[in-house]
Amino acid sequence: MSNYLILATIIFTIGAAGVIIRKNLIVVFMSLELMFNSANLGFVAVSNALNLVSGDIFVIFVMVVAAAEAAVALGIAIAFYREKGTADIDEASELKN
Amino acid sequence: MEALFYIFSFIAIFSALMVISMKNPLTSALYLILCFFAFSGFYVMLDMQFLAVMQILVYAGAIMVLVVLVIMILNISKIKRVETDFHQKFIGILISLIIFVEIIFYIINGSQKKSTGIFTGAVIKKIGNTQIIGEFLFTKYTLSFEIASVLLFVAIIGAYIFAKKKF
Amino acid sequence: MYNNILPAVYGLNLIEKSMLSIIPEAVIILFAFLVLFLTFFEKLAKSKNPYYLSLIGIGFSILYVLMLSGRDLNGFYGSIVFNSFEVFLFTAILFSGLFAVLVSKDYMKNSNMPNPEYYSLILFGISSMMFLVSSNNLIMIFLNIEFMSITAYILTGYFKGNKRSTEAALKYFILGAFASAFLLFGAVFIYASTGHLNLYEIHTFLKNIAYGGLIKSGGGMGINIYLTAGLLLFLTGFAFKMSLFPFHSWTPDAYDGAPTPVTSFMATGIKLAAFAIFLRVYTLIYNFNIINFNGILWLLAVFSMTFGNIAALLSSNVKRLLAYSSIAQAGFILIGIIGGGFYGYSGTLFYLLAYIFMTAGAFTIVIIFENSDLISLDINKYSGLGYKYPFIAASMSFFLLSLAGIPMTSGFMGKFYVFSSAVKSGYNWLVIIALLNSAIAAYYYIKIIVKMYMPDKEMLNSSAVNSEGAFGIINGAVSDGLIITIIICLFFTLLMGIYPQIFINFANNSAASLWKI
Amino acid sequence: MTFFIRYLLTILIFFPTASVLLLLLINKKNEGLLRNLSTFLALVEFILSLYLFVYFKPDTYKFQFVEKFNWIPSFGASYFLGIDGLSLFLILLTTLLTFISLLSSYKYIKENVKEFVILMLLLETFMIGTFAALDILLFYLFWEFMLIPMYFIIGMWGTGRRVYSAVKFVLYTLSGSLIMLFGFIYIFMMHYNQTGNFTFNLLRLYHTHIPEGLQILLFIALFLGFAVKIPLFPFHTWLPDAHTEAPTAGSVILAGVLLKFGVYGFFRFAIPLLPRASFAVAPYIILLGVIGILYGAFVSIVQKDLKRLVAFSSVSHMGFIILGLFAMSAISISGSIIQLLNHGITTGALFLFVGMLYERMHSRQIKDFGGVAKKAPILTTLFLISVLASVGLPGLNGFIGEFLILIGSFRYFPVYTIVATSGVIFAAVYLLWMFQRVMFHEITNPEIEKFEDMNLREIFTVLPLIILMFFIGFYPIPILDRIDPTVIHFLSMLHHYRNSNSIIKLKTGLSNV
Amino acid sequence: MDFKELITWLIPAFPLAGWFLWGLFGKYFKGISGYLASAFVGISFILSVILFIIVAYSHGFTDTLYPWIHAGIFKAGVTAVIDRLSIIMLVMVTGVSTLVHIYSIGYMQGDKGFSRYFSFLNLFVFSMIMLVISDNLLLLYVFWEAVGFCSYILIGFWYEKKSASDAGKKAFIVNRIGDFGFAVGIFLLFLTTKTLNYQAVFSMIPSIPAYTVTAIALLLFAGAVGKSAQFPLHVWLPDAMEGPTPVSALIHAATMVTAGVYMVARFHVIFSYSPAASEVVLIVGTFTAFFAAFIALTQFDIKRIVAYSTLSQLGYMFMAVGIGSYTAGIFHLISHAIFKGLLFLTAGSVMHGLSGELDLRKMGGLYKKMKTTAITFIIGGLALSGIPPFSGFFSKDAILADVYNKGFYFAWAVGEITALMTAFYIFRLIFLAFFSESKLDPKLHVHESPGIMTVPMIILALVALIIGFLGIPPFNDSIFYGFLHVDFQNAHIFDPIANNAPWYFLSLISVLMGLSGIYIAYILYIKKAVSPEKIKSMFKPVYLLSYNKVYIDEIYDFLIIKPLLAFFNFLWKVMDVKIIDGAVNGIASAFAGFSVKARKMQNGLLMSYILTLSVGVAALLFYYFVR
Repeated sequence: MSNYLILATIIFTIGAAGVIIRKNLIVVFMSLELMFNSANLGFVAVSNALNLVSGDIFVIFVMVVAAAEAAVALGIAIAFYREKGTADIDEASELKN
Repeated sequence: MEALFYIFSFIAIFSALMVISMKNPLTSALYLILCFFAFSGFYVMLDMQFLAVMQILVYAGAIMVLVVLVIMILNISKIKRVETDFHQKFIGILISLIIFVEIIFYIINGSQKKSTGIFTGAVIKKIGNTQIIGEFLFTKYTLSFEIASVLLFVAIIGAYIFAKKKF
Repeated sequence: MYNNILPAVYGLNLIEKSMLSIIPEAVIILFAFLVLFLTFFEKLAKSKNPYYLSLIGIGFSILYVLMLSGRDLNGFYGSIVFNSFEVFLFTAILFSGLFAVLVSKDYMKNSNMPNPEYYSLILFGISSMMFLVSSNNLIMIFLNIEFMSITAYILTGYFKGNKRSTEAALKYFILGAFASAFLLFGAVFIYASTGHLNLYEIHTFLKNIAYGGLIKSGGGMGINIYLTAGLLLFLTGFAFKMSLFPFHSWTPDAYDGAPTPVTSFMATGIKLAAFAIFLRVYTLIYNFNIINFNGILWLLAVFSMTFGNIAALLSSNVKRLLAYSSIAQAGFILIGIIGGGFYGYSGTLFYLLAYIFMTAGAFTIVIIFENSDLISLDINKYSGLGYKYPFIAASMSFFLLSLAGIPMTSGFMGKFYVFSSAVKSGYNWLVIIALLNSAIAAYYYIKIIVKMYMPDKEMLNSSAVNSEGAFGIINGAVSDGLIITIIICLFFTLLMGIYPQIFINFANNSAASLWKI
Repeated sequence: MTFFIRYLLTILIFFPTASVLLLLLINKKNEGLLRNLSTFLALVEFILSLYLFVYFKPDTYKFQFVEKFNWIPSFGASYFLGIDGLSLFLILLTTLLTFISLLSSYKYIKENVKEFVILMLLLETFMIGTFAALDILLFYLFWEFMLIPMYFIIGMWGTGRRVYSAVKFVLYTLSGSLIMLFGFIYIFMMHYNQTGNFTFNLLRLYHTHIPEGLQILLFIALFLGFAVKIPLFPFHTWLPDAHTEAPTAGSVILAGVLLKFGVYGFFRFAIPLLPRASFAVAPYIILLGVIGILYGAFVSIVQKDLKRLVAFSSVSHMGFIILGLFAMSAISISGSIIQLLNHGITTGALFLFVGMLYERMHSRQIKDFGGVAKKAPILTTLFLISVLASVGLPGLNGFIGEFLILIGSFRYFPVYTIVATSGVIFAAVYLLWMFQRVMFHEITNPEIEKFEDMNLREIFTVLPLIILMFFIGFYPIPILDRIDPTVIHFLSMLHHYRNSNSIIKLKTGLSNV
Repeated sequence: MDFKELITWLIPAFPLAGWFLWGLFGKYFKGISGYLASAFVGISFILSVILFIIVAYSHGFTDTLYPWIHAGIFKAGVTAVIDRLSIIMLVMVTGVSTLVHIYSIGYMQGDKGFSRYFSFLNLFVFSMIMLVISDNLLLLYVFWEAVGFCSYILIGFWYEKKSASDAGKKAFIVNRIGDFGFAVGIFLLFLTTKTLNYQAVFSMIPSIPAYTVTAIALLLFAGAVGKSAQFPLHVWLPDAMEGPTPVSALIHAATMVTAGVYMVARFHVIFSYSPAASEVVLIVGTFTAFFAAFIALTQFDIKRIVAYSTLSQLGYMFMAVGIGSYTAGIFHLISHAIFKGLLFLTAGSVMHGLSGELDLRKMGGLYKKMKTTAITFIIGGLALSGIPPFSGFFSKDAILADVYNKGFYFAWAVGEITALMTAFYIFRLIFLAFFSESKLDPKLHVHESPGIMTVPMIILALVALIIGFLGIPPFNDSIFYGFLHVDFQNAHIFDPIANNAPWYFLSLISVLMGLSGIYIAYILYIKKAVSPEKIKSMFKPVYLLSYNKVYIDEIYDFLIIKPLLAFFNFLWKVMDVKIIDGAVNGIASAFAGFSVKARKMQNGLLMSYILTLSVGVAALLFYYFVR
């Protein structure tokens, strides 16, 4: 099972790195999805190893949340694009100090 | 099984890396779908076929379609600036690596709880994983389920508000 | 065979108890839908109906909370609880929501957005917070945090066509989701080490380990390390919601960009809910680990206070200033949790309640000044307002003094409470640092008072204050809702400052129920 | 009547607050009424406070007019009031000075009269409350909130760099008192750990056992709070700014009452709560006090601004008081208490006169004056009396206090006392020099030709103070009689700590920490 | 309260009432206030005389008016001691005061501060009376300072004159320096005896270690040095002549400045138990006597010459009390009060006649124009020079004889030389002002003073003529000695009589000294046998030294005042503003700097926010390793 956890950690970190280094809003969002998915993998692996199912239930709710976030995120992306004409998150720098 | 795990792992890691390194978001999206497929492979290996299906349906199917759609609508592939901020990339990767090493340290040093549950592979196979999930979902986690539905509803309102041009 | 697993121990009248335990939330959600329903009828939607409907909903909810107070319920197989702790926090959250609704009417009208969706979102937000506070398992916690956050993202970006608002939503969303991912990943580890999702079960499990039942419960030493990883990552998510340094970075921008009523709502409700659920998780789980989490919290508290106060020193935008101050306040509140014990938790709750009233009051006054469109958020434009709007400026001063922790205000009593709890547990340096921080904080709160009452002569001439020359309240800028909010806040801030005993009793009851497992 | 006497302190504390509520009802534009009514109410308050004096039993050290009600049982805090010989006179001073400063500001305060009188009366509530509170939390509440009205008074009606001064005043004092709060909380928790009871009752906290090393640290904490207020030597820099820029009434209250709180705090809290530490650090604090005496005098000599000069002279005078208090002899403490009153009366009067000069000339620079005596003989005479009282001329009040302080301290700290005595010389130098430059000589500034003498209101403003100067100078027995039991009791609480070899104890105490 | 006690308190009560009346209601009294004030003091004088008679035929007593201060073990009351010493002083003080008051009516006629003047003059008389009769050191100290204050306010009476107000301030501050020592002396005395009451203190003195007594005595003497303007604190007295001349006569010649001598005599128990301290008193007295006479030799301001002569004569008195001849000291005090008061009043009369002219070089030949003044002045001058039968002869001679007899030959020699110088300078003054050819401004209308001024002068001159006879028969057999000696019985006699030189021998030397001084002056200024200019150029450095008052003021200014002022400025402008306040403001601006930095973290870029968050996560996870 720790194999799965290590794999999940790898994917999670890749996702985190994606969020940190990428500037395209959509790619950042996709990296976030990667992070959520790695957590899902962890849950499934753990509940499998412990012979439980509550982890699997958790995964389902994560999926729901991911879907909801996708909706909001893409809505924000569209609104943002409309105002700035780009999806570069560095453009979002009006609010500072 | 071992071999299968490593193959899927390789696919997952490779495609994840591609997601974050591809210049064109569309390519990234496609790699992400590939990654999701690898994940559903893991779920099958872990006796959760239902989740594997859900993974394909919800993620690869619904969410990624949405993403691709937005990419196409907005035509974001044309990126104004080239992302060549080496400095920031370096720090970002460094930090991620540190986090990675730290979590791995915890995983290697620690150990999980010993199995005490009753839902062994055999039990799950006997009852069927869909039924188990269903029963749990509608008994113990009813409230969560209801809240999830409200959450989705709110998200829809949100998407509608954001995407709407004007009030 | 698995049928036995669904425990029958939750009693015969499971459904009744379960339904009873969520009535306050359910009422709010119901009214949220009702408000949304108004969109179908243009006539109804355009008038003030959504506003009044929301108020009615909140009123009903408060009523139900009062009716249910004193009961000790848990429903839905232990995924939700309702006892004195919830009564306290529901009251606070509902007050926060009430203020958010009350102050929105004119603001929305002035910014041309009289939309029922807005009110329904606020109501959904309130319900999500209430659910979050009463959540008792990791799924519920995660789900409700996300629920609350998504509502907040939407509300933050509610200003259509306002670049700042959209940008704030964007930043808030990405950072929030990022933090949530950590929280979720932490949940994996907690799950892996304990095998439970229900907080009480985790608590019992850890207690058994802590008191030697190692083998029986199926654990090993290694699970502590897993648990540590899980709790640390879990803390990240909470710290983000509580806007502790270094997870604070969304706070100033989101507070700044969001519509001010929403900012007020975020600063009060979300913070309150986050602290409350953290308090519950902390008492149940964190205390039983090999890591001394108080050390981490100590650092977080010190950094938050110091950063928040220092960053606020030179801020000239009132909303940002209050945002920075809210970071600092989070640090102060955390001291109560660090102090710990019955006394400390009661202090934390007391402070939270006090914090709600003073922050909501301060933001309400910012809204009033914003509504009178002569004045922007720049504090230099506040010059001389003390002479023009004596009552409002005096109230603002009072709230700011309360935030600064000057006696006769709730802020002082709250600070005193949490600080003494920390001294009680021996965290002397923490208290000294916090006290010095209070002194720094006094500077920027007083800065606003200076602007309002002691303007430079030139500043006074250049600002629009003299143009009217009249004293009193601008027509249209102040409505009954705002005034009611201010009066409620003033009343409670003063009362908690000079006769806090009733509130202390309330908080004591509430804190006591944290141990009722 | 018995009811009235029984709850006299509460009545005194909240009468000004009630007055504020009354004044709130009056239209802002009706300035005359606001002024007259507020002054009248302050006068009533003063007369009420005289009942304290009348019904005060001079032959007991016990707290009198005690009132006690539960306030916050969870913290063991109660609404616990009571006065002894020290607080009695400080309360009388407060009510008198508030009345006088309201009377003095008829002409000085031209705008926002309503706010001004309300803040003054509010301030009075808090000042009296602070002096009467025997519960530490209650005390702290009053103590800290007192800053706020004062802050507004300086900031809104001040001159020059008023905002800077006001903010400096608040931040300086606040920083000190917050550290002090820590000390209080610590003692409170210590008492809890020893007895299992939460209490803020000062009389019970006196019995808290605190190890010596800790006492010194706690003393430092309390010291910071009180020393800033006094202000002792290196913590004084807020004072010249605040005094200088404040309106006359503000300066009078600031110098007359607010500075007293530091000494009061030492007397009531720091020393009895932490007796060992007090004896151990007394030489160092006295050193600071003596430095303050000379330093304040030296710096006053070269001041060019009248108010700043008087402000620095406060630093000097407060040094004497600290010397007397920490010498811990019955004579010197009595002297300190008398001197507390004297400083309030004298410096208050000096500020009033400086205010009158400022009202007429719109300048506080000494060089702008000269030859005022020719135009304003009454002002000159009364001002001279105040100056001489401040110099410590025998026959006026200042002498009694200074002399008792010095003669009492000489026994324990002869060298410091001798150095402090030399401060008397410098007091004469700066005050008389200032007086000469302002009042005497030929008139050089044509503005002075238009100088008006004091009018009847102004005379009545300062007359009570002048009378008191003579009264205390010639017949201080009524005051000394009433403070004597208090002082004796104060020392009897401490006497078995005196002989500990303080310096060695200090070193070991600090090394144990 | 029986009759004598009532009288005792009535004596100060009248002047006190006068002070209130003229001070508060002077406007309404106008010119009458002068007469009333004189009457009040006159009543005091009469009462004093009555009291004198009572005391002379019975014994002294003490009476407490009311308890004044008590704190801890410290107690002091408003208590009067009436014994022979104080009653003699009382009579002298009230008597001279009455005359000066009367004189002042004429002198101050038309001054717009007329009532104010009398008010303060009455206050002074009150304070002086209280000083004399007070029975404890605290009360003494109070009125010790109070007379100082009166001196301050009366010197600066014409406050428009900068020099006048400067002089007043100087007087006050220099006195304070002396009083500083006096106060410390009181502290030390209280520390050792636990009381300040005279009798209680005196009874304990023998049991106190000698060095402590010496310290106390020296500290108390410091006060006397200030008040009686002895070297080195003498600088204020010459400047004090800026005040109205009657004030100089009363305060700076007759009464206040002698308080130092009175104090030493009053505390004879303390001083007599400390030979060392008494020695210091003698040395200071002797030096000042010589030093002041030396300065007076070359001055041209008549009032200053008289003032320096006062210093010099006070020096004699201190010589007397320094060797334990308290009666001789007091006797000289009394006679000096008379003739020096007379000299000042006449000098004032000259000024009055010459419209304020004081410079000797602009006078001359006044004898013809102001006969009364001139004659009385000469009487005063003769008394000062110690020419029999004027009072100065008896009193000064008593002192010098005692000095000689107790074996202080050097001091005696200096005293004799000083006597010569005294006679010289006072007759230099007389010759230059009254006899040599007139150098007056012809436009000046010189006139004799009105009767109200001359009558007191004449009375004083008569008294100066006769009072000396109290001093016969010489030495310890005299009437005065017999009367006063009772009070000094407790004195510890430490200098046995070394010689018993016959009185006529010593008197002869003194008279010769005085006569030769007059003769030299006669030669120089009337005969003009030797030109003063020539002598001047012969002893140029010495002349300059004398003319410039030995540069004491300049030395003080350069060595003390200037450096101190610079230091004070440094304290304020550097220490206070830059260092202490600078530190405070520095902390504030440091925080402002932090604030700028902190807000830079919030740079608006999402990327950096995420980075902060991740760093936070990494740090949190790292905590486990460093735990």
